[in-house]
Amino acid sequence: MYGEFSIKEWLTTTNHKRVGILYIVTAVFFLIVAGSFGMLMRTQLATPNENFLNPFTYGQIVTLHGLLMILWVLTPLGAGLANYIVPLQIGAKDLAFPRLNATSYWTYLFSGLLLVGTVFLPGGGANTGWTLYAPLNTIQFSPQSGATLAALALALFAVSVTMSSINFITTIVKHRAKGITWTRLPVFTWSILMTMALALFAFPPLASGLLLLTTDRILGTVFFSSTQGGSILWEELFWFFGHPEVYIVVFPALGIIAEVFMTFAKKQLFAKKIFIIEFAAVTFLSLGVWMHHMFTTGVDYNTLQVFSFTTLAISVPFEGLVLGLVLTLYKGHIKLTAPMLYCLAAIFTVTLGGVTGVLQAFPVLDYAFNGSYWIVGHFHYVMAGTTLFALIAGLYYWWPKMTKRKYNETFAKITFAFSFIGFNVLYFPYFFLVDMPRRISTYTASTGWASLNFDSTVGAFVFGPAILLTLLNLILSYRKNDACESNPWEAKEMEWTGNYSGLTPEPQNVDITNAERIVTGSQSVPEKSEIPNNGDLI
Amino acid sequence: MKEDVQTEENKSSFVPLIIAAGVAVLLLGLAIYIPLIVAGLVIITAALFKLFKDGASEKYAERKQIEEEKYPLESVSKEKLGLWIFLASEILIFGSLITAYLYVRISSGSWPVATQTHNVILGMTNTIILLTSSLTMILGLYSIRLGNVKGLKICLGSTFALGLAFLGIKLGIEWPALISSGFTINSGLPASSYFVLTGLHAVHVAVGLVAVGYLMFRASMGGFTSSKHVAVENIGLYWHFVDIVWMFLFPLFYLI
Amino acid sequence: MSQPIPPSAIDWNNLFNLAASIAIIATAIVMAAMVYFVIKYRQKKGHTKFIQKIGPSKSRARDALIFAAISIILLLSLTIASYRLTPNARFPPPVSESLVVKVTAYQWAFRFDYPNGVNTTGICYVPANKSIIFNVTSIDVMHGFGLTDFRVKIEAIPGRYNVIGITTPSLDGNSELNYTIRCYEYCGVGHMDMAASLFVLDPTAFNTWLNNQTTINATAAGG
Amino acid sequence: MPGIKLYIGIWLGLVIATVMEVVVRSLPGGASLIVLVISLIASAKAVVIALYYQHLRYDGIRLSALPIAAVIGIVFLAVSAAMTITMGM
Repeated sequence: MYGEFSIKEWLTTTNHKRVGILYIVTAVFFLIVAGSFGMLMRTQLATPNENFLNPFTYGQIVTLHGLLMILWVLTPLGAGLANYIVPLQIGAKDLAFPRLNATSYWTYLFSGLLLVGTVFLPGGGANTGWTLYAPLNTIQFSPQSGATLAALALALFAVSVTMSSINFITTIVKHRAKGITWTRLPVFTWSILMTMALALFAFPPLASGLLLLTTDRILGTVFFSSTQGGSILWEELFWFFGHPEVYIVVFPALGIIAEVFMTFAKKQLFAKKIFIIEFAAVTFLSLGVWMHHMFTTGVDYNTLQVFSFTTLAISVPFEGLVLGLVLTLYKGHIKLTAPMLYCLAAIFTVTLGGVTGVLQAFPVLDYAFNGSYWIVGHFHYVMAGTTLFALIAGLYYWWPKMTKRKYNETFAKITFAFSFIGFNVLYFPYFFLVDMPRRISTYTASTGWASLNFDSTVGAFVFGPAILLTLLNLILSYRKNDACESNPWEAKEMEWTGNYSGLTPEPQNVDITNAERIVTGSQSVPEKSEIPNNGDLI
Repeated sequence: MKEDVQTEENKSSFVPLIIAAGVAVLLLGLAIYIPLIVAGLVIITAALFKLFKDGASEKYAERKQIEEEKYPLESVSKEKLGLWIFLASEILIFGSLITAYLYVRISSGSWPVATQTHNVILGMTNTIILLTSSLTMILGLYSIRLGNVKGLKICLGSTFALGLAFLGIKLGIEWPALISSGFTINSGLPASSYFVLTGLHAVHVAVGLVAVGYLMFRASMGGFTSSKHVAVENIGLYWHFVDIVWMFLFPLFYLI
Repeated sequence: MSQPIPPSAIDWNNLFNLAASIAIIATAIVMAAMVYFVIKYRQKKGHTKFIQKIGPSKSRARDALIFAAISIILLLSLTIASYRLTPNARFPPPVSESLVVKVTAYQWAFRFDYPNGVNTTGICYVPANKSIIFNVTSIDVMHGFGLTDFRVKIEAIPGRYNVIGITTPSLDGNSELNYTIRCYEYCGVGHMDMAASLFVLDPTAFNTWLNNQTTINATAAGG
Repeated sequence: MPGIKLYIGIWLGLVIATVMEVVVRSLPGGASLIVLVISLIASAKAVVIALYYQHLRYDGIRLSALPIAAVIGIVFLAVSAAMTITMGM
């Protein structure tokens, strides 16, 4: 149904639907790579004094697992769905700058390949954890050229994301079809707008930090090897990016959950305007909380207290978002399909991940949590739970739109059950491992961590295969040659009204009256266009 | 099914793939094997050449007008908006680098006196050169708005020459003098921060020169008219931004 | 062997239990509501219409504000509760009343320097019932100096001295108490082995040990 | 759009401001005062270039929100970074 498969078309494409699918396929590839790294780590930690991986290999795998999962899997998977869906939701023909979009994709792909390639270099890749803390990341303590390449790959990824954010913000601001006013903008598009706005602010400081790091490593500057710059300078630049990045990953997930809830509860989002306001509040506040990652660095306590307050402040609108989603179900007509189940699971994990995060917002409590498996549990609940579940829900939900195929519902529900149970068996024990340091490659039996770690590994061996089967379900449905109807969910959002699936171009004179869900604002007055429309950036 | 493919055929291009591959080769060269840098630069140049050719022939120009919602940026073209978003990210890049510079400078306690390390006269000359290039750039836009293509060509030519002069003074006179006096990039934080910040700025000037070169090429093909000159305006915005960055780097390194 | 829980850990546990109970109750309410909605409002035949909204918008704004107000009150009260703990961790008793130990972290061990010049590696002896101030630094990469039994942790950063204080518990009949110090910041391939033992001794035993060490050091220096 | 005279006038002003920066540097006076004056002049130059050469003045306040937001972000970063500096250790 994609016509005759032609490699040239896929290599040269600038069409948002094709680029979106390329993004999704690539992100799934990196998900499998990073997921297998995770399985290796769990295998190594299953029993005390294990020698399955040596400490250096383990350190590299920890680093790659973190970097790949956060940056090369979760962020682009959301961007891939956005690529396909956002132009349809706003009635645009394509993104504002199609060739820039293709460039984003290819730089993303090559940056990921460079990063994964570092393990094959003599001397190996970065062995620093995904935070690449200075001065462990300097040439003195990581002399291998793989660490330089990893930093450069990360910088290339930052460039790719910046290009995407330029593209998406411009598209959403300038290419909304007649009638898609701001009040009617679909929630998923709102979430992508916020995501991209955050990315615009978060990634440049990371790129600057990486520039300093690479000049340190290649040209011999001394920003991170001297004590005047050093650890704290890196942490400032890194976490100014690092904390908004968490929200960059979570926002598309919230948008997907909102869309799925609205479709399968057959109900408008609870208090959409308040929801959007809370969204904007989280976006703004998330740029001012990063120093809660630095509670134990010994910086001035009053400064930390300020960031403790902002962190607590951000939890209020965020909690509002979750409540808004839950209240959307109230008095709806709920149909428990697989995407719905994944979204409900995501609400569970985001609540648990959120409240554990609030506990960490108190510096005093954080003294015990910092650097321990509690933290690992917390952010896996937010990322591996909420974001991955919601993105899978998004894939399932938009699969008929993207491929004209419907996955097997029963199979999907079974794999959901296994992945949810496996997930909790995998990550819940981490909340009891408050004294186990992160990123240790092995531990002794006398520590008493063995049984919880073994449970966790059992969970990993349920969770990992369940996610693979979840993806297999989609691939199997794609191979089966029976087309489903173009709007099997009877969804009311813009992207479903065109009745065009797959790669078929959408109609241009979008009729928004069919999209019941977005009709909440007042009708706008038509205006004549005066904007010269010259195609690409230059 | 076949018609899907045809409608998008006119937009498809190998350029994005080739640029990304070229950058990847360049980065491999930086990290592992220096000669690959040259290969990367060759690939990128080839791709850019194709991009400029397409741009000059307006292969991808879109003419169809679709009615769209405009609030809140009614009078701003999407190209200009995209460029301003890009400039915002550039502000954040240079801003965080300046933050890093101030950080290491303040936490160092002692710092060499600026006027003893750097040549203020050369720095001031360079500042005035950049300011003048900004003037010629805006006069170019002014000319083409009135339909004066010859004026545009003269202005672009002067901008290009002034940009080259800036780089010539910086890389040809200042840096060799600094390096021969022992102020090398690996000689400590003052030199590290000076060379990284002004070096990145010089890279931006060089990119600007390539872009101005493209404008000159396109202007010589008669690619701009009084109603069609988005590229002149956008590249001008970028050029002035590079100018603004220097307005801060000059006092930070040469005066304070 | 039952070791007494250090006072700072008891305070921490109380705060944690309070905060965690609130967190668990909040999670339980949200989850209960969600499950209840899913069961109660499941789709039945004839449910085909898309519901635009339920009730006037004003009441929804009011609900949102009420939820926000409740959570702000809860969070503020927890913050105030957390202040009570703050001094233990960050503002230890004055140096004059405390034993100051300089901790130097390096790949991959901790070295402890006592005020009288004695130093040990991998083992730290401290007297019972006393305030101890650790002055933590590193000489190579970042490390974490974590005493989870006391619920305190501070990073060891090259070029900086970070201060963390604990109060040792009384021995309660034990001859000595043994706690583990671990590195909580990834510091290279030896990270998992980077630990030290903290021995809490009877004050007289501690002084005897310290004086013995001085003699040994002096002999070593003299010979 | 402004005329050619305004552009040249602004250029003259910017050049004079640049010379003034260099002159202020050699004046007697407190170091912090000099730093303050020079940074004020530099910021003023930047604002003038943005307003006239980048014609933000004619594109409206809404577009200016972008660079202003970026500058605010950097101020956030710079202020918090300043708070983590411990001198003389």
